[in-house]
Amino acid sequence: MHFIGDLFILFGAVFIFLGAVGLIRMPDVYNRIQVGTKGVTLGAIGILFGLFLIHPLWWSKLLVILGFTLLTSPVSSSAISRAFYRSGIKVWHKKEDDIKDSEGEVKVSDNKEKDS
Amino acid sequence: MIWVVAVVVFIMLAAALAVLFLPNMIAAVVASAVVSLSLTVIFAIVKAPDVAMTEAAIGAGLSSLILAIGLKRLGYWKTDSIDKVKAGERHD
Amino acid sequence: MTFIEIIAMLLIGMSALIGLYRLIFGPTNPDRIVATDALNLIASVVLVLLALFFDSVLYLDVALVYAVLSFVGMIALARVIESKADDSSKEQEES
Amino acid sequence: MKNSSSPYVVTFVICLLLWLLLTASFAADELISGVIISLVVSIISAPKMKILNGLRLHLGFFLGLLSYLWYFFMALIKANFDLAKRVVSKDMKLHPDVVEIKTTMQSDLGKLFLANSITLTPGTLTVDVVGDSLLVHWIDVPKNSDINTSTQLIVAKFEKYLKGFLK
Repeated sequence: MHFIGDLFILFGAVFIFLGAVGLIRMPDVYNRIQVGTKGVTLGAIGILFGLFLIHPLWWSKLLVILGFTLLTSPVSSSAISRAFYRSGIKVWHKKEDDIKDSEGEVKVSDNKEKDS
Repeated sequence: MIWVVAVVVFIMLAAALAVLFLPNMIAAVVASAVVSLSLTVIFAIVKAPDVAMTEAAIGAGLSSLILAIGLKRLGYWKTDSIDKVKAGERHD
Repeated sequence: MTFIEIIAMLLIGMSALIGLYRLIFGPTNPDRIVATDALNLIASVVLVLLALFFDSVLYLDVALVYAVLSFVGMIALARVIESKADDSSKEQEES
Repeated sequence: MKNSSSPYVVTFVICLLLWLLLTASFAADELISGVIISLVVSIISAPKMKILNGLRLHLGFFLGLLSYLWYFFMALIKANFDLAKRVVSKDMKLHPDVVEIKTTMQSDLGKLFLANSITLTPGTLTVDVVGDSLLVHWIDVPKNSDINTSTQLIVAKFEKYLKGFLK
């Protein structure tokens, strides 16, 4: 049982690491928020579940931490992104797209872009 | 365990230097939050969970809150660079 | 502290260093705020793992308090950034 | 269940549940002090908890909650594998844009849960909530999409599960 818990902890750590790598590689603030929030949240869930498998008697506090993480992490990232959006930070677009303006409405280009 | 302490101390020192050298006020507040974060982890590593809990409450919650309210009162809340905000001049 | 846990701690430490890189050399200031938001969650995960290493349930309380209060701090910061034109116009009317 | 007394009951139950989970013991003195403290807290704070009016209190509440949680975890794990593929691959296949979608959830609590679910599922991030419409930053917008197709793609499944226990 200890070994399975260790495997879950390793799973969570790998996803935290992937989230951090995405924090480096993504080109835009909003993409970075997405990758960071998702990766780190699933990593935290994996680590908490692995700790539950190792020490089953701690389930109540682990459940409280899990609930708070699931409730607060998307709320805080969404609040931050809303603050950025309202203070006028533009969304990044790829060079060959001709999507110029995005004031809350869908404008998707029709042209055939070069797919690499 | 000594390597964990080394990494956390490195993060703390780098964030503390960043507080000094960052040009924007909001970035400095954020970096000071990282300083108190690593201080919490260090207190937990040296087996003082009560001190770590106090540091978490003061450093992560109260000091960020008070510094943020102070930034709002002073008018330094803009996420752009500080050279737009000259001293004594509010911007619209 | 088994071998797998040491590897997991190493991965988390590396991701914390990557977050530190974003915090210091981030090209714009919103990147720094995002990096701090990720670092807060990573720190509470590290506190949970310390509870495993020391075999004591007390450290979970520290992780819980840290998770809750870092959320409060980030929300306060977001509200301050968001308070834009209406606040400055109000203050100008007052002065 | 009456409308006027239900926020008190819900707040009391949530506070008592949190107390029980944090103390993790059923000793008599701790139980009594927990009941007293959560009574005081619910009497003080229940009139301000307007957000709890969105709960749909009926018999299938826990069944709806559990099925929603199961679907949510599956979506979260799928989102993370999608993210991992995107991060590791060389070109990240990014066509990001902000799209607007409509929701049919009426209460604030329903919108909160819907926004949280959108934030943690593949490639989407809730940016703003204005009335009935949500602004969503989508990491890979498909071509020729308008408001109806994006609504179908993003929120339709979640709303079906959320309607089980929220208004």
